[in-house]
Amino acid sequence: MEEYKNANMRIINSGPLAPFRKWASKWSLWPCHFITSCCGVELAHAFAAGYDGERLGTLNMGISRQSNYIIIEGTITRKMARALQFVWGQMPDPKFVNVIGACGERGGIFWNSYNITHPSDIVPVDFFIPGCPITPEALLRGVRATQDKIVGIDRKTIEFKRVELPFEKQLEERMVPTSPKLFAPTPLIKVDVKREVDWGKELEDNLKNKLEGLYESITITGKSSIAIKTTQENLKEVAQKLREQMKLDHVKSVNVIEVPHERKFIVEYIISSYTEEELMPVLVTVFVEIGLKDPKIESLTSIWESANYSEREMHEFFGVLFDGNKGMGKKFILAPDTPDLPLRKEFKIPEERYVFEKDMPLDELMVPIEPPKDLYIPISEEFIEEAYDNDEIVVPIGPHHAGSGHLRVTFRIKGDIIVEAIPEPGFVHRSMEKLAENRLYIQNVPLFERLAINDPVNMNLGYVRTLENALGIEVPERAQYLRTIMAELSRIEAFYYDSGIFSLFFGHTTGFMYSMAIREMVIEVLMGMTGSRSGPSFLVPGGIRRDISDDVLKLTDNLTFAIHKRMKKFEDIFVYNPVTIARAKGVGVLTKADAIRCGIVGPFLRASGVNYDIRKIAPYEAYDKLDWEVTTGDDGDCLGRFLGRLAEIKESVRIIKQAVDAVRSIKGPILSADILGEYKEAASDIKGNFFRVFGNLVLPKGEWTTITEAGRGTLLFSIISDGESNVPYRVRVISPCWMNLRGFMEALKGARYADFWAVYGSFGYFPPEADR
Amino acid sequence: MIDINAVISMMMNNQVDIPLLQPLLKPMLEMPLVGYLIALVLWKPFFVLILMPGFATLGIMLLILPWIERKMVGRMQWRVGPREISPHTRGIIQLLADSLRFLFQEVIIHKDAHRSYFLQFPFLYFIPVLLPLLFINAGTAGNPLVPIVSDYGLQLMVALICLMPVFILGVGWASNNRFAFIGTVREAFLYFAYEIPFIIVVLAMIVLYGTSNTVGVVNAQSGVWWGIIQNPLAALTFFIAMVMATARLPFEIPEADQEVSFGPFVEYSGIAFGLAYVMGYEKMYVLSALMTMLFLGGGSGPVIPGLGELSYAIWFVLKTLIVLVVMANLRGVYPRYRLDQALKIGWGAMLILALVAVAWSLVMGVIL
Amino acid sequence: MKKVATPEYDIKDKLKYHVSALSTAAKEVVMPLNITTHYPRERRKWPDCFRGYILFDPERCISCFECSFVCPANAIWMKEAPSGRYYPTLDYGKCIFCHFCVDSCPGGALRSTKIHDVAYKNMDEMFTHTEEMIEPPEIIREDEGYVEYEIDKEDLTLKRTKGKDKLIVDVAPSQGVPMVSLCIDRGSCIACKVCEKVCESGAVSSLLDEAKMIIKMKIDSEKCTGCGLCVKECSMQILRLVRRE
Amino acid sequence: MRMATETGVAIGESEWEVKVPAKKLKNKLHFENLKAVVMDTGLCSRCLTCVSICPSGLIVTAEDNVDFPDYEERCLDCGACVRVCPRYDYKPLSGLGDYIEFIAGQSKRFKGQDGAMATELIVSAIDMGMIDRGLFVDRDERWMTGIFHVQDAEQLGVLTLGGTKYTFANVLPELKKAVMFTKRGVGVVGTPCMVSGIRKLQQEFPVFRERVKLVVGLFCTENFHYEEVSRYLQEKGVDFSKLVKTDITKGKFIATMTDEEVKFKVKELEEILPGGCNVCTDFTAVESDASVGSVGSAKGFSTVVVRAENAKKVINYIREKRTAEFGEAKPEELDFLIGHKKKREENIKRD
Repeated sequence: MEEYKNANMRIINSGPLAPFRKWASKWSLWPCHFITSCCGVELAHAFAAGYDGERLGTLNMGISRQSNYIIIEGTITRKMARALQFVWGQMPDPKFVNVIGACGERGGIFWNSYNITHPSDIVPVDFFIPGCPITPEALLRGVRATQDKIVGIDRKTIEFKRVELPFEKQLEERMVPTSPKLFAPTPLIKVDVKREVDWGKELEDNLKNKLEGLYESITITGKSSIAIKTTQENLKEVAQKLREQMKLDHVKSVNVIEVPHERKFIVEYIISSYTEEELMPVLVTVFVEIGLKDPKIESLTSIWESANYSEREMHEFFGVLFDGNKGMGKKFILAPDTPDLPLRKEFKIPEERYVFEKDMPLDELMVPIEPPKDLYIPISEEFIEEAYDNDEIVVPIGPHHAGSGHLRVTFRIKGDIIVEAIPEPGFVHRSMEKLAENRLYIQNVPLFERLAINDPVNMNLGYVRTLENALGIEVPERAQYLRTIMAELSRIEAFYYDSGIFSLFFGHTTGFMYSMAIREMVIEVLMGMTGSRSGPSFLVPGGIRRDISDDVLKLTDNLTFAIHKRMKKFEDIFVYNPVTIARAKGVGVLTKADAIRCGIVGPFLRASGVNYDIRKIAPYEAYDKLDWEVTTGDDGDCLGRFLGRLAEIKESVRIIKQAVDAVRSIKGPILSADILGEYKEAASDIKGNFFRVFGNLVLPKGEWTTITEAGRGTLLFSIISDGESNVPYRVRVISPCWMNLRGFMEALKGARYADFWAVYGSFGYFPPEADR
Repeated sequence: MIDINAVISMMMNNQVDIPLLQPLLKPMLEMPLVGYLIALVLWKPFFVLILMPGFATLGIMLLILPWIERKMVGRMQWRVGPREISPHTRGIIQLLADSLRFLFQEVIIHKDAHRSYFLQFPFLYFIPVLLPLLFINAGTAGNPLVPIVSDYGLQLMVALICLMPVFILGVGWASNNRFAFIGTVREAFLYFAYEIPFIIVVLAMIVLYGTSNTVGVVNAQSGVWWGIIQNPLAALTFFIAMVMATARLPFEIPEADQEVSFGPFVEYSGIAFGLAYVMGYEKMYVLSALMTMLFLGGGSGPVIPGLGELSYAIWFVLKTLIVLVVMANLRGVYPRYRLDQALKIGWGAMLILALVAVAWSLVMGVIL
Repeated sequence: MKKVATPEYDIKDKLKYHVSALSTAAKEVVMPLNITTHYPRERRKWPDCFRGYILFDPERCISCFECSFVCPANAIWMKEAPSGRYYPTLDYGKCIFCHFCVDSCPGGALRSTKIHDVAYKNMDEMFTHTEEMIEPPEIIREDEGYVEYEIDKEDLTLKRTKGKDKLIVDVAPSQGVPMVSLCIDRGSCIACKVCEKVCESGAVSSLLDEAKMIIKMKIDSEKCTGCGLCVKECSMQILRLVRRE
Repeated sequence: MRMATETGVAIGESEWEVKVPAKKLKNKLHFENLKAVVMDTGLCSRCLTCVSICPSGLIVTAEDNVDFPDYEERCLDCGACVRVCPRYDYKPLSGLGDYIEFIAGQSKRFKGQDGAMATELIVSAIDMGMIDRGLFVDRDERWMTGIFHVQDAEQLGVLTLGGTKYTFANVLPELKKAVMFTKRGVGVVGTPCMVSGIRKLQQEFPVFRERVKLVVGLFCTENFHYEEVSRYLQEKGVDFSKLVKTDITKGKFIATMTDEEVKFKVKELEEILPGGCNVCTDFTAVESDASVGSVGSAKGFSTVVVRAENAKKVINYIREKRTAEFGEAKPEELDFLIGHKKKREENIKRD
């Protein structure tokens, strides 16, 4: 690696024209932005109106041949590592590499994931920029450092002053404490723990009649959640009945729980309904227990298409064979060289270390990872053969492509029409579910925030609410309102990121810049509240970390007025631009039936005409106290999806305005006393007691499932706790984008090649969120 | 054998006269060789073709225009564009740095490419770009500034311009890459979509002016009766056709970088890409020059005292620049049409407009 | 419930919207709503609560390991100082700036700065020893001024000020609830002295009385910092943290 | 563990005294005492009481022998191991012991070796809320033993829980964990040596007194090291993958496999008999709350010797819930084995 770097510098310094070479290279670093993960969001800001990296002559290119500079944004998964090798190899010399974000350095929060690699093992990295995610200023600092390096200025960007530590009385040689994590021995795992709630009697009876003799037990496991235990043989029939007679028309989550000491898998489908008004908030869990040896179960894809990809995922993670699903036995999310069945309990990931021994070599700080050697061809030969026989061409898009983030879609195109689109997610699969099983409950708060760093608060809220439901904690009113404000701000952020990408996909850079400028305003406010641009791990079980001052609330209030001016301009120049309308209208139509069948969620579902918004049907935080409306549409095409979200954002602004007005008059604690226990002083600011309050959370026994309306739709967290360990036994995350992927592919059928980007943008597909 | 004096006198009789420089030039012209040189430089055809608005101006344009574009689009987008390289001159030398960097960078020719063509086409491309300038008339009614006076000037120019896409097709074919192919095919489709209205419009103007001699064309737009006023429809169609022909947004379909990542040029790197990158701008320049000549009255404008005929050339370049800037700034306003939509526009609206323009010209021709 | 319909454009609307788009663009060219921060020459002024690089104050540290335990990225490893006590080291190659550690620190030994724009040449530099975390570090400052985003009811405006923005904010160090460790079941004590060995403040002491063959265990509640390590480590789980009266 | 998050903890004391056991060999570590007195003299029954209590957690079982690698520097010398070792000053127990009730029982819920009464007792105790978890010995397909914390009758669906395993299991170390995790109490099934180990723990430490609520002993002739017995059985032609259950009846060792049965005299096993068992005279787990075994009752039934009140409660609970049916058991049938084990007293070398 070192010699590569030197080689580049040698090229720069060679020949009589060296001064020109240096000058030219310095001022014309064109990054082939290697969007891999969260940090891509901040990169967008660094090159958008807020900071405008183009001032420094760095023009974002996105095509490897013409660029001479890679900015690697965060996690490089085992799949992505191959793309990285490709892209770096295709760039003409001399070329330079920066890594931004902790994930790309020593792994960051994903340091012990089974699916990441270290870019420094793959390409010669010139500069590492810390942060998670980094700030745009830090990114530009990296650019400056590279420029300095090119012209031969060698200076450290940060100089630490060493101060000798005070000598005190010598304590004699002592023991070091052990890990704070507690794993209960042979825990008892039950997904249907009965709970006494005054709900669901008639539903229970109804189910009992409908499923006469097909179920083993039907248990009410909490408010609006009910569990049906059945057998392998009856599963399909049960599903059939539920689908036809109960109108439970989509699968929210497919989950497998391995209980090695009981030699069994628990396979559960969490299903719900989009058509039955009163069943909408209900989560029905259908589960079976199957043996550990060659586990096999009948796939329910034929009944619920929405289960398709999740089944494939579970098959890949646990080796459970879903008989009848086409994707069995194929790689879907994982790379060929990631360990098999990674979510099995016997597969262990590196443990935390808390003590830095004397004169320990520094490379022990990093988990050694073998970078992938082989280069990996996704498309099967016969697939190509077949395509050519039918006089179609095969076009793979991504993972590194100016127009697709880190998703690979393989098209079969006849003329200009897409015949078939085969998705290949998993380029940002950072194995969150596995990591969560090995961390304290509170440590998972920042982890799950990294699902979608451009919609951080909602991700945060989803997880925290799950913990609160499990612990039965009531959040103080002031905190509720503040959380609502933040969640809506984050919703706006999410939308404007997506619309920026949407307009960029249409080659409309102005729309992108305007969106990012509006995000910049929102971020300013969020930063005032939380202290972090886009990684505020600010929500904690029971409330928020600290109270928010009135002048920040004033700022928020101003924002709700000021934002409209720039939104208007954005609409004038992009949204209602005739070309945009022409490109997006009537393209990628998802009919209501299709939308439900594919189980898509959130604004995209509403755009297809389903009135389903969790904030209304199962209100949380302060949403039921505020006056707002759900927005739906009937067209279900790209434009409908986009305008629907736009209208939703205007509602969000309304919500924020009301919430700010309300919260000013509400004084009081922002952390609930139930969770604080005896640390009552922390009621308005957790500072100083964080670990003592949250460090040893233990959830009650059973499964805890909560759905939240995130920026892009339903976010489902399902935590299985054994009631004794202070780490979750299993966490299942179903992110909106993951659920939307199926519908996304459905919408592509019959569209034109160029429409892929319209559909992509209209779904706001954010791969890190989908791949988890 | 050629009589050198005859040649010199021929030149001397056809000089660009710049009153300001006369006192300076007089003595120089007396001198031997230097005199010949000056004579050559100031010889109208040579001056127009090589200096202004010819190759030299084109070269400067290629360096300045992208900068102007980036700065103006930057302003449009609430940011600043290139700056830090020379803060006080607002980073005007940014393009110099870029082109130098391209020059010094490795040129990769991947093993599947058709090596010779892959390298030749970007260079060959200059021929159809530069030849049309032979017939450009930068002068005004009465005193033309034109290298070659030909009765078929316009036809020749159009013919040469219509040659350009062939080279782009060649480029795409040579680089033998999936995206290059797609981009090339798109280019080919567009080609027919815009060429026909384009030619018809030029035809309309020929009908209107009653001549296809570039001198005659400019003469026909004396005073304020510019072509754009005589036949606005034609002007509009011509402009749209121009935007399509140079693949600018909203018609940046062949080299849509999100969709086909620079289409034909996807495999080009280093100076080869540098050339491919300026292709578009060269074409823009030539077409804008043509538009200036056809619709904006060539170099007509108030004589700048002291510059004499040179001022016409300056007006001409200024008008061209305005057209260029307007074209460039469309990038900030419009997204990209889909291919089929662009074709629809080309074969539908534009063709109709063009035909209407012809009719209009006929009517005008009858009236006048 | 609000229905959103996608607009139907006829030729008239098309023209209208073409014009509006063009005019908007033209307006922006003439008088742009520029919001750019010219970074190397000027910085954005972050709020004081901004979570950046972390400083450490050994005087206030009680070596409770809580920062290390709570760190989601396991970036904080405790290192033994010459005095025999354990102090945190921070690896910016892992740190995600969630500042759980800062919020956890019961003694307020960790505090935040607004430093965040740093680029390292190699990863070894990213590991920060305890000695380096005490004094605020020097970073390259090319800025002559700073920009503040001011959002009023109309619009976002940029307020530019000459001079360098102060990156080291002085906030009052936090103080956790004072706790003390006590034994709640003397009978089950096996006098393994783990509590003594793990105690960072030397509050736990044991004294062997040869004659009576007994060990006197003692927790000096004056010295006890309530770090809770003994409570955590006691193999019989007979110690508890309770509020200091 | 549950640090200060749990509220209302009793305010404890900051000064207390702990008595340390006297050392037989002075100026030696306590563990060295233990080693000299118990392990080296072959008294160690591998009940692992020392392992369970050692605060350093470094006493391990290497090849089924209790060992403490580099104890010279690692040992904390607290003497806990000495305090709890049942064989440190060994008073061999024998006979039937005193009991309240002597009955035969057969569980209706569980299928075990015989009556599966040990399982029934623990599970009923869980059902009646006396305890919230019971420790069972589990085995993998290679008959390696592991400990299973049963918290719910459903978990007994794991078939490998029932049935006798004639190899040692680390019950007591797990008992420590269980005691730390439990909220109501722990029930445990163990061999006589383990039972006396537990009793020792209970008399030394209140924690165990409070939290170990039910101790079910098993009739035990002897127990084997896994390594040796597996080697031996494989020589005898026993295929572990097909092994269903092992049993000793009428002085015969019977290994039942899916297809065949291997029988041989127990006497032959004497050669691999561990030293600890060689000096063990307790057949009926005299100190337990209730002892369970096959001997002394009809086929399909298991003998239950109820010795303590809490066990009696459980039996009554079972009676009223009718989860098991009871029959007659004959104490005299035990006499042979009791006598057989009593003979081992002379193996104890007194010094």
